[in-house]
Amino acid sequence: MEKYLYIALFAPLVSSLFSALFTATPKKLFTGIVASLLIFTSFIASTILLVHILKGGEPIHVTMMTWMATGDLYIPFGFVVDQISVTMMMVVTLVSTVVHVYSIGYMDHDKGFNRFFSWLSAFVFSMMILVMSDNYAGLFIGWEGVGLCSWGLIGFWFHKESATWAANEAFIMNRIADLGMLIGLFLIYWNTGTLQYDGAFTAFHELPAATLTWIGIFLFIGAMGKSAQFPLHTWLADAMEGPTPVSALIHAATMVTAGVYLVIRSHELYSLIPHVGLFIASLGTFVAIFAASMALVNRDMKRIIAYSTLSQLGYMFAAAGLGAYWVALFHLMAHAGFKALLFLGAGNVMHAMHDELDPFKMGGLKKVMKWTWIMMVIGSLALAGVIPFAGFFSKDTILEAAYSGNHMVIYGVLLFTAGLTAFYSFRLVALIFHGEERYKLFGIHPHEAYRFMLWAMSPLLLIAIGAGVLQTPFFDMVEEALNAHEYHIAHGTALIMLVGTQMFVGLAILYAYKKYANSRVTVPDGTSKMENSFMYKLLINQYYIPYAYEEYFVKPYRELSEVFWTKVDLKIVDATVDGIAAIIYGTGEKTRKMQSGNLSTMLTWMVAGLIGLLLLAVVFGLAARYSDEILVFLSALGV
Amino acid sequence: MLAPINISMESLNVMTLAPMLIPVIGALLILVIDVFKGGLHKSLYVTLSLLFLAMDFFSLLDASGVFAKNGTVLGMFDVMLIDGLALLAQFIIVIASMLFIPLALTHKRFHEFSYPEFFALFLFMISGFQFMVATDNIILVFVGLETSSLALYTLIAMHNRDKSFEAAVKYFTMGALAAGLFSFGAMIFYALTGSVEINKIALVLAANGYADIGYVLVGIAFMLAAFAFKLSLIPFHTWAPDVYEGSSAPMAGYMSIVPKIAAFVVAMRFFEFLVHSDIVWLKIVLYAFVVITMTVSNMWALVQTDVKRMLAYSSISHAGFVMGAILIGTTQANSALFLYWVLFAFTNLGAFSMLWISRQKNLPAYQMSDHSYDKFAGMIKTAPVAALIMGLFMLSLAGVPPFALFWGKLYLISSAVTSGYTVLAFIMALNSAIAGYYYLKLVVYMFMKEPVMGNDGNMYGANATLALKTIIGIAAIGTIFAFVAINPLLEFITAFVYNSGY
Amino acid sequence: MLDHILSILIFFPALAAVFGFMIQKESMRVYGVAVAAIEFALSLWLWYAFDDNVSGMQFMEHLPLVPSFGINYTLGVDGISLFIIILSAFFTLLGIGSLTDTKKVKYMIITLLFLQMTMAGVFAALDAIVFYTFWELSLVPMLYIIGAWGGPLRIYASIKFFLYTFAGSLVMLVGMLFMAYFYYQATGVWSFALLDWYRLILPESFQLWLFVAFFIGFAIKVPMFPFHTWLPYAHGQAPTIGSVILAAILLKMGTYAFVRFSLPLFPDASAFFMIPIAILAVIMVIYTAMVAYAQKDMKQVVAYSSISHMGIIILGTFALNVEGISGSIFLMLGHGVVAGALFLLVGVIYDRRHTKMMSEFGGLAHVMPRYATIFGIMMMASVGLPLTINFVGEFLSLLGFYQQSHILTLLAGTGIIVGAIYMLAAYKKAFFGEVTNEKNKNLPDINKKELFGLIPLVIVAIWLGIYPKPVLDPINNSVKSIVQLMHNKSTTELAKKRIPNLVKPKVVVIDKTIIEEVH
Amino acid sequence: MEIGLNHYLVLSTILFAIGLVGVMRRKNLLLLFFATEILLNAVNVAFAAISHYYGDLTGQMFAFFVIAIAASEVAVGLGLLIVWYKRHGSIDLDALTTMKG
Repeated sequence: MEKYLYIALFAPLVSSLFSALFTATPKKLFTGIVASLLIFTSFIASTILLVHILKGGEPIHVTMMTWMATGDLYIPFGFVVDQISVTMMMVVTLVSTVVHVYSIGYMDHDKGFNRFFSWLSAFVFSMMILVMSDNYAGLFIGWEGVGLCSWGLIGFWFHKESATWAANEAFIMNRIADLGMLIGLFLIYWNTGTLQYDGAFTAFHELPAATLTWIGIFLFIGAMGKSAQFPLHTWLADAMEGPTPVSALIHAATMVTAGVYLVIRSHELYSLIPHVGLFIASLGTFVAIFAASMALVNRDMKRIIAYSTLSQLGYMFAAAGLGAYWVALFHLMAHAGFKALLFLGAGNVMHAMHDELDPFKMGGLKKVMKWTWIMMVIGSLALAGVIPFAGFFSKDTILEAAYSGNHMVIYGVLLFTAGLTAFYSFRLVALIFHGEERYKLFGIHPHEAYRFMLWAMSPLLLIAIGAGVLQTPFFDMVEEALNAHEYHIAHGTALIMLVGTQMFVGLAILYAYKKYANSRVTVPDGTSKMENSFMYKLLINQYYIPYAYEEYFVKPYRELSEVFWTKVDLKIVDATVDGIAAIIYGTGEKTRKMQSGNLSTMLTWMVAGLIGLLLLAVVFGLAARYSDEILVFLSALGV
Repeated sequence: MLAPINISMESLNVMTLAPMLIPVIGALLILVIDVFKGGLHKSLYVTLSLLFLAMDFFSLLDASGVFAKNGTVLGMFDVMLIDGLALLAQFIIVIASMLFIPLALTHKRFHEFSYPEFFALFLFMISGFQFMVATDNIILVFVGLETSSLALYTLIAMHNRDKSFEAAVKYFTMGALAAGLFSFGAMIFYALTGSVEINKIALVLAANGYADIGYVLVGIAFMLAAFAFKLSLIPFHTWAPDVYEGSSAPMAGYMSIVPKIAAFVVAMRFFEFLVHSDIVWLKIVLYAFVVITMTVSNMWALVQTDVKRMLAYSSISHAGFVMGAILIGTTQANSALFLYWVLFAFTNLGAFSMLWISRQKNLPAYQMSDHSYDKFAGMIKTAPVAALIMGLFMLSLAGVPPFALFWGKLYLISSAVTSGYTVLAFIMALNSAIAGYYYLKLVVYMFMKEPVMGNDGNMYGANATLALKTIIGIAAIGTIFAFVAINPLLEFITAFVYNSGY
Repeated sequence: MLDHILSILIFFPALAAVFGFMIQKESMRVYGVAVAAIEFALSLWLWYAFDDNVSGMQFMEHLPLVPSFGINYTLGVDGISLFIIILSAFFTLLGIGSLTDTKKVKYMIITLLFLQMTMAGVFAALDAIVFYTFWELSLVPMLYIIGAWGGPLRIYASIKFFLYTFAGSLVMLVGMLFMAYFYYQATGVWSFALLDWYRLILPESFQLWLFVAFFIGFAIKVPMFPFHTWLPYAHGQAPTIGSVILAAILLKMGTYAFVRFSLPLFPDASAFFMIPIAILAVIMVIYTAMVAYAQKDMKQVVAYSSISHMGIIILGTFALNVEGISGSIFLMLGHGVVAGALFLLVGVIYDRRHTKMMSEFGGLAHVMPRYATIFGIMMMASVGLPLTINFVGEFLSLLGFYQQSHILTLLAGTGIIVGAIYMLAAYKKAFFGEVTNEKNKNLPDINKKELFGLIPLVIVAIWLGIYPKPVLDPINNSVKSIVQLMHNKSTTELAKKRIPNLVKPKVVVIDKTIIEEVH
Repeated sequence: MEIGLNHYLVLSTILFAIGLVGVMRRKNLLLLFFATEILLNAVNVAFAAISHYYGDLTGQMFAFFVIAIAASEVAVGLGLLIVWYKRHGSIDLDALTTMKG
């Protein structure tokens, strides 16, 4: 089995390196094909491993080699395939296979075709390290690795100022969180003596609650950055500057869920500190509604989906925070499927619309892009949690978990958010595919995507439709590993909840259709009453948070840097050094006139020196002679 | 009828006088030769001088053999005193002189060297220095001092330029004042103790417990002023830069070494017992002299535009630095003084010789003075070997290891550290850093600037002859490979200093 | 030959440099590369022959120099110095090999070979005076390189570099003399031998003063805030090769000296000064990173980033535990490789455009993709991405210091953020966007000679990031013995507390006090 | 009034002081040399007196040497002075300032 582990892990690396060979050359179709095949290989290997685990096989644990070892610290490159990681591996490899194949079509005309596949496969490799590592340091490698690839892929079109800016923003924001994670690692090491999961988890039970709390908080700070939780969320929306497949793979399905994975992976820690868990759940809930609210009014197709991702991540954290780790993981899995589907669908639309992102400028695309429409609708249904699509099962269980844990506020907010989700999802669908063909005003001739791209999306479609059936086998698989248990709510209550939720969601969908799927929708020009309302402005400006960051962090930092350089470094620190030198030199320059060259002066200096010495001698001589008297005198003075 | 005086030759211990007599004889011989046949070439006189200096050297070797076996030797009615200090100082004097005299064999003609009197005076001067260091008797010190000084004034003046005369007059006048101060100081000590021999003065003073401390201090003040003049301690230094500038480069180099070591030895004899008798005043005054001299002269050296004048100030600074050894007064410090001076002799003579071989008869328009910094600009391009060697001497003077002077500094600072002069040690160290700037300035000019227009580099060797090159080669080798010689030198010096009771 | 391999390593390049004067100008480059290659091969041989399991000194050489004053020519390497020696030979080879056409190339190569002598000497010396000799001597070739081949302010920069470090090291020399004197007082014998000094236990009050004296010398060399201002000038004015060697090796002398001298000689003082020095280090990390962000000149960015990284090294060193010190030594290597490569990279563009102003560039990734790739890799190594060489060092350094102070580590850890900010900003300015400047439209991509210098560095940067074990193991062994020595020597409670005892039976001790501090 | 040692010493000191003032104030080179002679002769007076006081000949010997040295100093000094006069036609001190700084 180890063989498959290594194949699953290293096939993406090989793929990346292979594609990297051709980065400097023009587009080579075969790089895309080879890369896709290798990622597919990885997927197959993961599947074999999954089967092994499903059959009840022992988790596979290998230690490849030592990475760092000094003092008491020992960090190997160790990998583990257990129920949790194999789930993640499946998600990662499946979505990436789809995205790779899809990208062959999507990146068809791009100059950086080969480079794209190199980065993309490198990302998969990093992600595999992240999920497969058997220790926190290895996880951190993957953690930073996906950050790097995310940077490279967001800034893939590096000629665009906005793209590179967003890439840097994403990297730096993540770094802020990574510091928290790093501190968490240090705390773990100095308190448990190891960074291996199993060793650390065992030791956690011995640790005082305060320490555990700190560890939990710092690790979660790391998770907040990667999963774009408030207040580190701004980068995710900006990250939509990257190519759409990237958004699908990285900023929807895999990388952003790494934070959730971290919490799930550390469930032994978080289950010991429920108060931190509650905080996580609360923050997650807050982010769920916070992001959903921003999605309501946004006019950028990809950003809307990005906010919905953010919102769904909030759901996951809510679940994980409440101890429903398996639910979180399941939602993660389902979400990966339908959200990637949505993104790729959006990619099709963008392709068709020549990179137009404003759904108000589209409309009526249903006719030209039938398949895309179907997929987007199913994806949206799944997202909205309509029975029997994937989202229903996962999201509903989250609600159940909140309800059964008596966290009524969380439950209520999440429920409300589900309605918002349904609304904005179908607002998008309605704007894009229904109503007038507003795109004609802009002279665009849309066309359906390549057939193979649509085929490539089909596995995701399947997940979006049928992931629900996986719930029970999944539960069985992770039951032991995640300490999972079903949530039992009285049958009647459950039924009321189910129906109520569905009704609520259904109403939201209908409202969205009513409002946006008609011919009166026009391209907003900033004059309508709604656009000038306070709430709209607040939401469209993302609560002014990016603005605040720019004003209160970025600008002061830049100005302070400037001050440090021009004022402190040059004017104080360096000037002090030069000043000392200048004083020495200046003294020489000023006093050199002493050497006037006039013999009389020179002789006078000599005599003056002599007289000075004599004076000193007299003073000292007298002092020595009358030392007793002086002492008496001084003591009389009280010295 | 006076009783016949019976003195056995053995009790005279003529051996003690031999090293001084040899140069005197040589000088007389040169004069006699000139009487019989004038107009002989300078090479003859150079060789003769070298020969006599070599004989002088061997007689010193002989004397040091005796010293190593029997300890301190007195001779000539106990006037002559051959101890370790005397021998070490004479070694330095003679070796430095031997390195100096071939520098007369320049390519260009400088007329002082065509006079045999120059060489005669030179030899007289050497014997004067030797008398100074090899006696305990203040009268003889005074005589030696004046003999050498008067000869030196004349030698400077013989360079026969306006500036040399000016320098000679200045030096002479101030020297006369210093002589007055010295004799007055000697008079006070004679009045206090009835003796003119340093060890007796010390004994008498110690016996009456420094009863007249006030007068002693006045006496010391006069003596100190006289020595400070000779050692060019601030504010008695004013002659030094002018005289160095006015005299020829090798003469300046010579002056920075030989008269000073002689003065140092006398100062050591004179002040050591005072320092050790806990005269706080002296310690404070010496401390002030040391610190002020090395710091202030460093500052002045920074602002010079002429290399020779810069080296003059740097020599003042070095003298101040070494004066620290007298202040500290331990065996290690006194040994460090000699070690430092030996190494300084090589390096400084080398540096001045480098100036000497680049000496022009007529100054081109872009040059303000004989050895302005501009002259050396871009030297690495036009005369790389010369530039490297000059740079080497500069680095050595700055105290960059492993070149010669570093070891001197190391040992001297160490002696300060060992005897508790912590602050002094740091001041010494920091002064070395300040000094680094002006030595570096020359290196910068040589290595990092472009040559001035019209400078084709020929002048750097304009004055070079085989003899000059040899001397520079010896100095350079001595400077680079000093680290090999440090151990034997140190053992030798320490043994001599220790056995002389210092 | 192995008995004298260190001497050969030191003096072979010097001798070759002297012979180099005889060689005709056009052939000099080949000669230089050959000599440097032999030197590098020798250093690799040294590694090959090095016994990883020995924690003490190996290949010791001993020759009395001034025995009456206790100065001996004593050499030896352990895990700490071994790799820096190899790195110096490596960089000399790369530097000469990738040397661009410059005036007086012959003198440049001779100077570089002399420099290699001094570098090998510093790291191999086990006698304080020999160490000091090479330490000072290394200033001279660098002075010449900056002063003769540098930019418009080169003379100011070179003199500042020389005098500043010279002044600092003279203070250090006084400290050394004190140390020797204390040894003399204790044993009656003069000795400057480091291994002798290691055996000397000084009272705390002496340690404090001596520590300060040594500190001034080392801190200026490192350079630590606020003694750092010579470095931007030196880097800004130096030619590429000068900056490369300066950043890669010469700065490491300071940090190496901390490990070699300050820690084992003054364990109590090290523990005492740990927090103040760590504060300085944190200031270095954050403050210089911010200053780097404000720079307009690409090379100045790298120069200030060096200072920032040196802060982490200092922090690791003063963690006083095995993890931190090993990490700081590894980071010395890592930073050497990365900073050296970055300076080489800046040199590449400078050769093409004769400017280093970032505003002149933009969109270089379009015209010079290979260059952009290598720059990108090195930039990522510089910001400490895992699986690159810098991460290992930074991680261990910070990890080590975390045991001593949480809050300071947290602050120093912001280095990974601010480091990313200035690096990414600089990269964005220079490489991303459209090519706006007409002059940049036809720049040739990186050429073979430049690749010769850069590819090995890329390989090393990644290889040691993935598999640091062959280097980390010997370092670890030697560091362990130093930490144990420090623990045994320490006399104060504070030092005993801060310096771990490695001999105690290995059990996971949960230190309650750590948790208290977190609150 | 009996003339004692102290009187001689005071005389000597006064003479010496006069010499010092002369050294500082004189601008004529020749007169400057006279001032230095006064210095030395002031010392001679004291040496002779002390020598007599102690009944020891050393002091007088010293005085003789001082006289001899003073004589040779004058010889050298006048030599220099004559050359200078020949070259510049003046023996004013203030003209001797080509080197300074």
